[in-house]
Amino acid sequence: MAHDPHAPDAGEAPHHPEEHEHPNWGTYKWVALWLTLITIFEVWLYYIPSFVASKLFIPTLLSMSALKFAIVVMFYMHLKYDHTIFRRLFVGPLIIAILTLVSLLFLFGHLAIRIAS
Amino acid sequence: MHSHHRLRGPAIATLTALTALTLAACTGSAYPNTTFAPHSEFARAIDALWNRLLLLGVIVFVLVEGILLYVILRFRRREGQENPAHVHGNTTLEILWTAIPAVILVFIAVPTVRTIFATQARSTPNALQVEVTGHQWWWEFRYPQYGVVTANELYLPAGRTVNFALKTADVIHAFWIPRLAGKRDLVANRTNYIWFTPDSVTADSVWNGTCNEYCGTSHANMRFRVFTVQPSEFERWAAHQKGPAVYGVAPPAPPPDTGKKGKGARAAAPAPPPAPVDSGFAFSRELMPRYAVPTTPVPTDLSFPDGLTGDPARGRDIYSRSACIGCHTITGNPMSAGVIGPNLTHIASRTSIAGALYPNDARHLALWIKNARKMKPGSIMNTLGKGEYDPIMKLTVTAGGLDDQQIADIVAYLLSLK
Amino acid sequence: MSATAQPHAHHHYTTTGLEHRKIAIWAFIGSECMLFASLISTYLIYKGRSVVGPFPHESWLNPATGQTMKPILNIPVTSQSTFVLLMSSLAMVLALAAVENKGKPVREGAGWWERSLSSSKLWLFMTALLGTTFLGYQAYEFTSFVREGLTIRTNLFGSSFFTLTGFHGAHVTAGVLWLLTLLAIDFKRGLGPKDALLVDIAALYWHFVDVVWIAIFTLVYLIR
Amino acid sequence: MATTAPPQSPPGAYSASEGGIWSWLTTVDHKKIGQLYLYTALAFFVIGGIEAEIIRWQLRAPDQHFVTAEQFNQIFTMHGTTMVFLAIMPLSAAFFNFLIPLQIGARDVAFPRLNAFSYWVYLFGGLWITIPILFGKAPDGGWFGYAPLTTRTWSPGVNIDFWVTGLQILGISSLAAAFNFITTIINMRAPGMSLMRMPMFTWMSFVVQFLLVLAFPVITIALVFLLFDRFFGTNFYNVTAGADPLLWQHLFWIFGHPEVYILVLPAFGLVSEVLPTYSKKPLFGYPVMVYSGILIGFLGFGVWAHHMFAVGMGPIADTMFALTTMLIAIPTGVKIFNWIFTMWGGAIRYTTAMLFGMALVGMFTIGGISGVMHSSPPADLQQTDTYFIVAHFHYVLYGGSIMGIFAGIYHYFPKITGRLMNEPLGKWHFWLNLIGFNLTFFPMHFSGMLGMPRRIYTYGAGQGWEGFNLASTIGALILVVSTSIFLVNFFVSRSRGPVAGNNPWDAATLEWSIPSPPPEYNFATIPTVTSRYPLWDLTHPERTGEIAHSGPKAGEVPDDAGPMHQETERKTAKELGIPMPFPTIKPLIVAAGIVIMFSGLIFGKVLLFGGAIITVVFLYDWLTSPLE
Ligand code: HEA
Ligand code: HEA
Ligand code: CUA
Ligand SMILES: [Cu+2]
Repeated sequence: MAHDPHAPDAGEAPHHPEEHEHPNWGTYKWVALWLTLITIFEVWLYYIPSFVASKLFIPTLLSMSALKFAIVVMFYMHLKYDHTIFRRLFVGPLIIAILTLVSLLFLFGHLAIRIAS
Repeated sequence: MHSHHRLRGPAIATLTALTALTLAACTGSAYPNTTFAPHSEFARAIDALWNRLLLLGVIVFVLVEGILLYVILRFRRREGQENPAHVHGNTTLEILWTAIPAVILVFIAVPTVRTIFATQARSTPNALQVEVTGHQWWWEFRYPQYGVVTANELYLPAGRTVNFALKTADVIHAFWIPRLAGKRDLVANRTNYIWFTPDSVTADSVWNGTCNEYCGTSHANMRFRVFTVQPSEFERWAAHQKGPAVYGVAPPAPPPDTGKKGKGARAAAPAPPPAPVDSGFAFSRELMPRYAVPTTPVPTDLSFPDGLTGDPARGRDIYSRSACIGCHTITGNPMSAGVIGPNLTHIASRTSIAGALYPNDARHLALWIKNARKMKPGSIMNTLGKGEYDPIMKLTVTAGGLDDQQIADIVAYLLSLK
Repeated sequence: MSATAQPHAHHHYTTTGLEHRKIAIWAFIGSECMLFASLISTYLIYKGRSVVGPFPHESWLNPATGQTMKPILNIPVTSQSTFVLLMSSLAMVLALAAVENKGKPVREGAGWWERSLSSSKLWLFMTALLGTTFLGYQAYEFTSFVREGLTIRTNLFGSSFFTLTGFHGAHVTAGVLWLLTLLAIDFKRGLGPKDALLVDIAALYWHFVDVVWIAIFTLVYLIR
Repeated sequence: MATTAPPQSPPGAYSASEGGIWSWLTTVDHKKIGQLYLYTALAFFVIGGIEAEIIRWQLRAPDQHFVTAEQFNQIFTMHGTTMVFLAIMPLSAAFFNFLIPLQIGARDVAFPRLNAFSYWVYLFGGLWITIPILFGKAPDGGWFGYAPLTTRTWSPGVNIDFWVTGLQILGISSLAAAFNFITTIINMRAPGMSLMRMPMFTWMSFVVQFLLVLAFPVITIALVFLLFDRFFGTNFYNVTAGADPLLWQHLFWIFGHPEVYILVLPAFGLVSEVLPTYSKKPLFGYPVMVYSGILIGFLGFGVWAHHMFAVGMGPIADTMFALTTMLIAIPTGVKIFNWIFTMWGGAIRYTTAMLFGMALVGMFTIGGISGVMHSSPPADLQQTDTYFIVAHFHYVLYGGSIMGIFAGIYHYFPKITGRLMNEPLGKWHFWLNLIGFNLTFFPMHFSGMLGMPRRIYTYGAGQGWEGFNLASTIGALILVVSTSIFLVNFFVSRSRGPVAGNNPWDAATLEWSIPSPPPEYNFATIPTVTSRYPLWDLTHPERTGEIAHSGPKAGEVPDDAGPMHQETERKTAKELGIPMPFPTIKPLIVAAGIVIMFSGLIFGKVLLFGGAIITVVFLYDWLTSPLE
């Protein structure tokens, strides 16, 4: 990386971008392994009819998907190591996107709130 | 300070004008479609909410504009004044003007939420059911409890709750009778509901209704009429509308059953009874207030010879052989079972045609049949008059077209359908 | 973005000390979140609303033949393509690491694997290759769906499925082209630490496309 | 013209003669691009205004036939589309371009060529969507194009095709610009210019860029669906295939509501520059102004369905969206009060810019109050799709955005052109504008609540709407007069106004510390900022005494920076050794290629592929050629 000696924004806590080296093969291989294992586990669950029918199926799959998502973003995209500004640029929109998606599903009746009537 | 007067003049004038207008708006007379003179519990609930909104809105308005004007006038720069106070903020004040609006909003939110749930609750089970179907650009009304199908004119018994089921045949429309209720959209693949109870005192009243969601070329021309009548009158009206067309002569030569089964065909299976004499109840045209009489001018490039009279029997024949039957139903005329256009079974009992755009009389009917697309831009009904230019097909109607005499005959037939 | 552009960009003073283009790519990725959220929402909203088959997870009646047909999604095949795309991300980080460490001596006595880790060309190529493989899987999937009677016009499922996965596929395609450009530059003049930004932004884009697929795989393929 | 100063040219004024038209076509200078935006957007504002006048002339009385139904529907659709996408957004963009780099002490934007590209895409896209009206084929689905009316089944003509493709093209422009400004603001601030020292216009623009970046992808997708439906036979809005027409509405308004804040926040920013300057006081409650802007932007993503209270979402959704909508009144109110208290105790100069700024505060409040009236769903059932709504949104759009933009134009005209606008004419413009505006739009509150639907090309007599419509039409005619005065003032002052000097208004921010118009490099020496009002630190230290001052830390300062100062000398970039980006025609060609590509959807595959090839080839060429 092109290391720039200048400190960041005056209003923010001093933090040196790219100070941390990016991780290397030692980390990456574990990340890849985990991603593979989770994916295999997900697909395996898909083939267990009783589990698919259970209430746990969707939450389990969603959380595993989210986990994979987070792993890639943190390690492969280095968000864990990079400048906070990148984290804000990504996480802010991501939150709005997820909230929008969830509200839309509510509005179209795929997730239902029932109020005793 | 001369500037005071410069600014105060218009402000006072505006306020005076405002007050005058507000007062005028509250009486329904000059403003037949006003939302400020509600005539159902639903419209009243909204009006109550509105009054609260208006009151709080005016308070905020007066407060904000008052301080603003004061500041503008008071702190005008005076000669040599270079250094006003240099405040950068004031936490107490800022908390104050966060908190006060929040409190005002609570006073809006609470009745709002109450009204939402009250007005969207389920309607009473014995309500009058009306199915409304929006079409480009007219309204179809069905009364499933009475077996009545009609178009563009709605009869409601005063004092009885009516529950509308709203659907559309094509694009989105919105159903609105400003004096009686808020509006609701008609959306494909959904059924929306709206219900209210027209006040008993409204018997023998007429209300205007409109389509409020932009729905294409003639959105402006998608109006309708609502008659609130005595319950007994309503029953008579419904009983009559349910029956076949009054011009109930047996068809000249019953067609061989080709397998086309329309509603009309079934109704006509046994030869229709001779025309009943009682023409039921229909809202008297003499009682029609001015605002319920259409004023739409006819297109200048369209005319129909005055004094041409038609023969209903001949008209019936022509009608039954023409393109009309592809789109319209006349119960009692087995040939006429189309469902694309309005049901014409009792068209003569209506006061207006074409989405309450024109009065229902011989002249307007004739012009309409001659060139509906000039009468109502974009209309799905083809131009039928011989020699007429069809502005959508972009051609002049020739051979198959109807001549003026034929049109007059059809009009005579239609006007006999009381 | 190409290597010859702005050769001395990093001499510029910036407020945060970060590169413009890296900020821009993250802003772009944030924006893409909304893009894919809209696509995925639509897919989910229309799930189960199609009036005719084929359906993703339910068997359906073929009106032409009167036969009952199997659900159309092919989980085993898609699991493989998912794995391929995940591995491409691994290759991508290795490519970036190779570029960043270009010029650093490889440890004395390193094996072939360790030595291969310093080859940016190898890993750029691998990433592009895996990406292309993923696209191959997708082409296979699309054509077999069409054979089984599902096109983008068939029903709501077809429209929303092909548009969503098609948009993703288009992103992968753009990424592969981007990677190939980098590879070409690497061959032409070699990519070194000073070019790390170029590879970095391509990598961020690539991983994002991967991450979107992680969501799609679960939401579209696995969840019934 | 009443100007007395001899028409001498301020040094370095931009004129088309300098380098000729070619220099405009190839420019990558943010200030020139800003002016291109300004002139183009003003032209579109006049076009949108003429359309508005046609609407008003048709509706002056019942049962009129000045235009046909088909023409009217095209005209109101294009009026809304033009005003929103081709007038106000680009007027804001003109200010983003011209001001942001100057306000943060930068020499250009982060990606100058991308900036030029954004402008050309906007220009070509704007022409693309506007020209069909000359052939009677303009879009006619309303500015929010509700499906299924806009699908092929119900709109078989090419009208909607132009709309779908046109908006898609304009989206590219807005998105490209937004990434550019986000990067510029984050990364190109002068040393010491921390986020909480940025001028309020830059802050509000910053928020707007995020709204753009998050809102536009959603309409992009909604439009992609519509485009696929219309051209490739997909089913997204095909009701016979089971589609839900509300999908379009939700996607559109998820974009559409943030869009209205995209339209108004830049004006809020401009007014936040204007009010302190002419009150000779710092902005009241700067941090709160920042946070409220951010909050408005964030909440703006959670209220969209308040445009859909009549579609039958059910009581729970109605309640949720009502409450979120009402919440927005709070941060907006904070802004209003902070503006008022900025003036409180000040020494107010009634310049034209100030008058417009004060008018924004007063008029926007009216629109905001009617907005809160809509936010109550049952009440909205009587209001929605009537002229009451038309009144609301013109009070916020005209009374908010346009008033603010006029304030901005009068305020920044000297910086842009080096000359002052004529004040007496400005006052005429202002007063006629204020009167005409209220006369046009206030009566719409009444016609709406008295039952008049919107988007009707005609209405019957005797409905009680005649007087209000006539008043509106008269008001609209007054607006023509007042706008014409403005245009005359604007164009005459450009060449003949009195020379302005660096800082004619005694303002506080960096853009006023350099010559007017600024030299191509903006700052010969990048200033080091030590407080929120760097120029007042020099000229009126007493005004900034109370706020925190601090210099940048060691190592934060680039080599070419110096202490806060004013620049009067005007050298060329070459003399100063400042590298400037090369002018280039490529962004223009790529933009043209994109529009040609889209035109292929309507006019044939040759254009589609031709355009694609042009785009790719010149994009490659652009990316591989050095910037400076
Ligand atoms: C600049 C653009 C802009 C802005 C800023 C706003 C601001 C607001 N809008 Fe508006 N709106 C539009 C542009 C805008 N709107 C447009 C174009 C449409 C119509 C689209 C179409 O259909 O074509 C529309 C339509 C629209 C609707 C849909 C109506 C309908 O179609 O039925 C609603 C409903 O809730 C609404 C609400 C609001 C609210 C609550 C605000 C709030 O943000 C306002 C907040 C401000 C204030 C309230 C004033 C200041 C505050 C105080 C002084 C504090 C004290 C005040 C109180 C406690 C009340 N707007
Ligand atoms: C964003 C900003 C904006 C602005 C500034 C305006 C400005 C105006 N609008 Fe606009 N309007 C909208 C946005 C805007 N509008 C939108 C979004 C809609 C909804 C569309 C829809 O429903 O789809 C709408 C709809 C709308 C309607 C409702 C149409 C309908 O529902 O049928 C009406 C009706 O009166 C109207 C009127 C006006 C008028 C009179 C002005 C005036 O203020 C215009 C004043 C401007 C001028 C007068 C400039 C012209 C100058 C000249 C003509 C000078 C001539 C000189 C030379 C040529 C040298 N508008
Ligand atoms: Cu139907 Cu408008
Ligand atoms: Cu809104």
